Amino acid sequence: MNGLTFDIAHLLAGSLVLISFMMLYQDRLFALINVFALHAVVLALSVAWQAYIQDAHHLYITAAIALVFKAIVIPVGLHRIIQRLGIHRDIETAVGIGPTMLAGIGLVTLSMVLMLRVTPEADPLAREDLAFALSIILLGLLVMVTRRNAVSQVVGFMSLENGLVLAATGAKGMPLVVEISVAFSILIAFIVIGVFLFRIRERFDSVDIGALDDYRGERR
Amino acid sequence: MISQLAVQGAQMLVVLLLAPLLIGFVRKVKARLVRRQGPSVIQPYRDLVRLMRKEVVLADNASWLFRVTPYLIFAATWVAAALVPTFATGLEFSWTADLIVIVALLGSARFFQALAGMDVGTSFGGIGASREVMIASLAEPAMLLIVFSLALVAGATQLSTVAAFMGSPEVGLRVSLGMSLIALVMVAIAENARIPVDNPATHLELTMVHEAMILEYSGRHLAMIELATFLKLLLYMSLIACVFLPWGLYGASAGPKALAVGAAAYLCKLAVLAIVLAVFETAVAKMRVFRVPDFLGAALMLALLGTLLLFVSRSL
Amino acid sequence: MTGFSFDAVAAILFIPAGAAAILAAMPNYRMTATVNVVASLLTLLAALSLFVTERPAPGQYLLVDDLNIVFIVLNTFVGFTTSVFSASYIAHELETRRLTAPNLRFYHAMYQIMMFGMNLAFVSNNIGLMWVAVELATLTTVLMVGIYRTHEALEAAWKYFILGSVGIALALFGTILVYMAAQPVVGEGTNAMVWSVLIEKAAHFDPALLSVAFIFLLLGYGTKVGLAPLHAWLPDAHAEGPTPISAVLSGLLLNVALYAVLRFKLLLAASPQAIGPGPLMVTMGLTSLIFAGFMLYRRRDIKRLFAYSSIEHMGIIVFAFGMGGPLANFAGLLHMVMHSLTKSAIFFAVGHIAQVKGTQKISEIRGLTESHPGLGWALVIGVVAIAGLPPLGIFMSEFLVVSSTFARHPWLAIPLVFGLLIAFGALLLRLTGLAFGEPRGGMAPVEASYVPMYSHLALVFAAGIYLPAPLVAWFQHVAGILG
Amino acid sequence: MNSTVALLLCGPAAFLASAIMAAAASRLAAATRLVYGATLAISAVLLVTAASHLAGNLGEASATLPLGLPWTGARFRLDGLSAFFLVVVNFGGTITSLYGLGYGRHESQPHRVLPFYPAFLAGMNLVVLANDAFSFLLSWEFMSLASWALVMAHHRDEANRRAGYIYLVMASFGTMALLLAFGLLAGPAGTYAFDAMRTAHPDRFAAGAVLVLMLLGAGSKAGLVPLHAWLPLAHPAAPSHVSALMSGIMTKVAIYGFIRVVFDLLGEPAWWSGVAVLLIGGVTAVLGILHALMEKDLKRLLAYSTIENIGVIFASLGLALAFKANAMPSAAALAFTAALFHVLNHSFFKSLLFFGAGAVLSATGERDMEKLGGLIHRLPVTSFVFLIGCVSISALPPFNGFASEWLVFQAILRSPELPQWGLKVIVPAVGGMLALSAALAAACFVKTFGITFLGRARSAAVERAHEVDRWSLAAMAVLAAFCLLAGILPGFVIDSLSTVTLPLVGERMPVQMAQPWLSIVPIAESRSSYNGLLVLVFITVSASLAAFFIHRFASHALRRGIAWGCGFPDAVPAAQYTAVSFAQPIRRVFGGFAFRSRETVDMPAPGALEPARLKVEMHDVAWEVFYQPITGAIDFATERLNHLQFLTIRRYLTLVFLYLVILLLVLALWP
Repeated sequence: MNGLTFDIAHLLAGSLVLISFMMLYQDRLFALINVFALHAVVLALSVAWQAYIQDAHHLYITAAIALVFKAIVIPVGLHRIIQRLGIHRDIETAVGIGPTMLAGIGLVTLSMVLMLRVTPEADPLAREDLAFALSIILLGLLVMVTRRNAVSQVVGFMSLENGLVLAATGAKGMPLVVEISVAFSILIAFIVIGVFLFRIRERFDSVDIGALDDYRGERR
Repeated sequence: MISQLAVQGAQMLVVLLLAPLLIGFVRKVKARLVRRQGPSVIQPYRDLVRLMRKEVVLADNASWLFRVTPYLIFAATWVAAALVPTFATGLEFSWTADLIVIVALLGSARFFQALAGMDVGTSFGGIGASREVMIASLAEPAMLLIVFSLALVAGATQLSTVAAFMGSPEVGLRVSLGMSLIALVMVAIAENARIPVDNPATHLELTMVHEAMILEYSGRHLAMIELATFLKLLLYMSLIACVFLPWGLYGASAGPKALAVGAAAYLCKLAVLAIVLAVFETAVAKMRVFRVPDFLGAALMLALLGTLLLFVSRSL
Repeated sequence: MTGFSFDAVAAILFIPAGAAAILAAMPNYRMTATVNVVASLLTLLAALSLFVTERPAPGQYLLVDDLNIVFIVLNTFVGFTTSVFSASYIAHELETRRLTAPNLRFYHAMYQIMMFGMNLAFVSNNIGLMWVAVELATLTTVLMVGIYRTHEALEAAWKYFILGSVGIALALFGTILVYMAAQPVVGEGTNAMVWSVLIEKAAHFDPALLSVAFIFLLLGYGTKVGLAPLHAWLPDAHAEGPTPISAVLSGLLLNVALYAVLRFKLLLAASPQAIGPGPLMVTMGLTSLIFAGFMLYRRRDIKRLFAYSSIEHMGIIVFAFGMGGPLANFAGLLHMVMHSLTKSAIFFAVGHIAQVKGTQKISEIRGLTESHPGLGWALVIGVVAIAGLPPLGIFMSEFLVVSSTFARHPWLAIPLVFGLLIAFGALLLRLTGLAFGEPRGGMAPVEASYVPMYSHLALVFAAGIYLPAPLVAWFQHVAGILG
Repeated sequence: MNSTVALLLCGPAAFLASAIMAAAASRLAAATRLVYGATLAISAVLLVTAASHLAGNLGEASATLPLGLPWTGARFRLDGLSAFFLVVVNFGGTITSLYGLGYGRHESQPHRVLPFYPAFLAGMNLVVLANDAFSFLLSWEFMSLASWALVMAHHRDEANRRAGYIYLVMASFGTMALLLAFGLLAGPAGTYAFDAMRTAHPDRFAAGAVLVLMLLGAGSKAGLVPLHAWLPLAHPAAPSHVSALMSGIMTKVAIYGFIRVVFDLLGEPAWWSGVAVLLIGGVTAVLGILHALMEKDLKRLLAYSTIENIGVIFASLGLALAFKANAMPSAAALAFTAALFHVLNHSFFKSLLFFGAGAVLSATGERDMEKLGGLIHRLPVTSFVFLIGCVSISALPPFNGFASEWLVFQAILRSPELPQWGLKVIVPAVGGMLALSAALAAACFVKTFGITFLGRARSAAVERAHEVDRWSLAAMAVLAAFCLLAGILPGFVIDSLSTVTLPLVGERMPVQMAQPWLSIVPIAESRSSYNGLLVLVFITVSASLAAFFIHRFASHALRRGIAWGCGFPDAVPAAQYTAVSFAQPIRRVFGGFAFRSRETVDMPAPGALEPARLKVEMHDVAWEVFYQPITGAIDFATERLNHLQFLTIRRYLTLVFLYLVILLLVLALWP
């Protein structure tokens, strides 16, 4: 392959990681969602690019899904929810921004270290892609565990899933990619609906566990 | 064979007849030591006969066990006493029981005596029995340890063999034997309910041990028990005599002349031991019941030390 | 792939799928339970026919080998007995109005879909397909756990759902990594996901990629196996869902995930430079065993108690497979089968007990052997079996695991034995309270379906005394495959 | 498939069949008679078979069934050792079934006893026959399980439930220890057949580990201190005839397990192994009987005295080990024979005593000695046989307990020939311990019989008591007879034990039946000899002589009167000595170190009316030192870990996340 394609792919993947960091940095919900929308757009671009260089046309579908569903539908929906629940003012990080960023940097290094152990015979593009994907996934998890708010945890999960799609599309000729991305979109839809249905404000836990224990007899 | 049977029989009669005399002698000496005239030496015989003549007063709820016990005690003690070499070793039936068995026979006598003490259901019987078994629970192991050390020296628990060995010159002087002797004496004092462990003459209930157990006995039953206690004293004295003063002991098969010598020697030993006992008893005072464990514990430790020192002294 | 054999494989997939469709569309909800039972029975028969028919050659998507036949037969069998139990259980739930007719239709349809998913997971030769199947089964169970719509049920389902989704994601990433590792060697396309192809060429795969992949797969599927500390969804899901589902979860779904882990363990073992999967599995197994053992003590909810005991036993099984070697693998397989049978039997009993006593609180259930001898003694036998006492099957597997471990790595056997004893003490403590003493709680006679639980217990008992030679040969062969 | 073994294997099968039958028919009225009749017949047949094999010295026979562990099969083997223990087990089974025929009728819930009783017997038989690790452990644990069910028979009583729980947990602990031991013996290849283990000699470390594990495993079942805690709880909780089986027989099965592994499978022992077993045995004996002395519950007292006897047996087994390790086969044979002899004796008199306790229980409904007393008037026969049991267990001549203890002492007296100084010194010390425990045992059973049967009735229940049924009396009478027989004919037992000792320690005791007058001479007549028969004869003769003399010459007058109470007329029965007060002097002597006991008296001021009070506080040291810390630790751990049940989903996710990161880190640092 020529350098350019590689560089573009590299650039897009790298910018995804960057955007993940931006997510870590956001502590307002609206901002977070907007950043995520950006994340989704860049993902769509990178997928489309992969589709182009691998001329695997089914990947365009994935790109489209990413663009339409993740960059537009979900963010809008989440905006709605936030207004409904009236939590748009919340500052909802469980851990301070600084430590989170440090942790994020640590995670990225970790994933780099892991992936660079991979023997160079493997397709270099795949290698880089994997390194970035792994960092995105870990950062997504980090978002999930450092945020109190259900919505932002959904966002974290979605960014994690973006990392998966990135990895999947980066893997040349991997079957089922489209199906998987569809499946995941449905999964996320479920989660969002769940958040909406159960009026989950603070955490995923619909109420304080303690209240349940009496029923369960698990109270000590 | 016949002669040996005769010797055995003679031994049984001798111990039976000698036991009250021994007690009488001890009492006499004690009386003299405190400048009293004292009853005559044969007073114990008279007591026994009088007891025989008296009627038995039996507590209301005394059971059959209470009435059988005196005979059992007497029988067990008598058999035990008959198996200890007195004036001759190697008796016909000496192999029936070794030293351990003799100890155990006395143990069973005590077992039944304690039971009889509890049968009537008065608190005195209880006191006596519980104190008796407490004393026994220390005295018996001490006795067995003494047996151990003797057996480890002589390589046998068979009294005749032990006596023969102790008579032989190769024994020499051993620390552990001395310890065993002291322990044996202490055990003997405790077993026979002598001062300082118990006072055979007391009738103040709270100080009694042996007397409390037999408080309910009267008449012929009491006679049996008394005789048994006399026998027991004799037994221990002859035991000490035959193990630690094994001079003038001949095999049962030896001629009548030798036996006569043996008998004479035996009487002298008894007399000596009786006097020692009397002197000791007049010299010391009775101790509190709960000091007794210390006394016997000392005996136990001595016996154990004796056993352990054996290896040292042998290796010397 | 032609011939009857294909039909057998297809049957165990299509019968549940078709039944699900029928059940979903069925107007008469009273019939649904029966249809469910019939469908499960047919599936079981189809699975059994796998023994007699010759195997299809491994295709791109489907594979039948000695390893998964064991799982399939166990799966369909327990699926069938559970459907029988669920019929009587659900009838009672209808009386007590905890479930309604539409619920019922939904429930049975979901049941069949779940069976379909699990069977598919077993027969799939394609790691991507296997992933899809496992997730399908998981999501259906999520919906079933929440079926009561009570606050707690929804909360449990939600927890299950979220943790499960994360697990899904991790597993998928692992799968992708495996593909990436395979792709340079096998070439692009589906082939790089076909397990039977992968296992041949695994030696040439990139070890580093494989190692990372295995960690993600172990965590992803391990979440479903319920290994500590990934177990969090399991106790609540068991406690809040309908008891037949608890039985299926413990008895089957955990096995599905375990099966996936085993497949990838083989893959990893085939590549010498990659990290050994053994130590990881041993560690996770021991952690789960001891952790669950301690957690058992303070449980107040009877179903949650046995859920934790499932975690404990999954720990033992994973430990055994992690140890590897013919003896330990044999023990692991045996233990897995025995655990499925016993645990589902226990849940059958517990379901009826909870229904008749009207509570799941352990403290409110006493003296079952007095009030309901049938259920009480079933519970006693079940717990005695699960606690690893002879003459029941689990004793044999624990005997093999412990003794073989001690002979090879004594320092590993100590924590193992420790965990076993801890768990034993807890289970017995609870059993003593539940089964003995002054009866407490509802005394009404119960119309229970004793056949499923006692048939399971009978099997477990028989296995503890006598394993038929062909079965043993089969297991030894499979143990050999597992290396 | 040898025919004898086949017959012996039919026994357990028949037991299990009758267990199933019992489960089916347990609510019938006739079920009790049916079941106990069946077990009686079966175990009688087994007893005869095993006894003939033992007496006939028929060597070994083995069989393999296609059961159990697939590639090993269920192997069974009958040799001298297992034959002897089969005799013990099935004699116990026979006599207990006989007793049960009568006693079983008092059972309130027969359906909780009848099915498990035959299963229990089957388990014990199978343990003794098993010839591979799996069958052994399976039968072993099955035995525990069946006995657990029997302990839980009266499950409405909280104490029984607790006892059952502790029992099964300890049993499982023991099984785990045995499992580890067998794992070592089997080696990585997993050769679980005993024959294979016998040939493969483990290295020194492994052998030591196996010995320790056996002490833990078999010891916890047999009741070695400090693993005894379950025993005094569980044995009394079961119905009395089952208590007799558990205490008299099951502990012996545990000893069988120990002998089988340590003497048979393990090969040549190291001398220090003897030391370990000796010391544990001695300590167990002393502590067990001290506990028994402090006890006032009749059945618990008996259970504790079981611990003492187990200690004696283990001590003499340790002696045998020491001699065997030093290639002194004749001495080893002496010690080993003594141990086995005591096994037999203890099974006799402990069953007898538990039967007696059961009789008392069914007659008065009381187990608490403080509420009994004076039963000798109410239960004449029971009290007589119980007395015989007490005399035998107190090791008094001419009964059987003394014979075996005498042999133990004779074995101890051969210690000077041992080369190691440690042993030279320790053996006599342990001998002292055994002597002490024997004396204490005598004291303990004076108390037992005196408080329970003698004196005056302490409760109304005693007044209403009546002699128990014929079956029970018959069973007890037979046992009493055997206690005496084994006491006066020890030579016979010793000779029939030769087939057991010869293969295990490589030597046998000299033939005894050839001795004149049936006396026993373990080493040489000049050294030591004992003749129970003659002792009995002498005592009888001299006692009857005395009686004859008295009745011939002394007065026959006899008057009944009230007992002397310091001038107080008829003191209330409560004024009698109680079990506790009887033990008080001994408690003062030994309680300090054995129980950390403390006495406090609060004496009211002179003239004050309230009574003076004596408070005694005692501690079960073993329990406090070994068990409470463990339970405390478990409680602490559960308390801490339990918080993990109540985390929020975010925290759970954090757990997953951290775990993932840690694993990835490990991988990153992987070489």
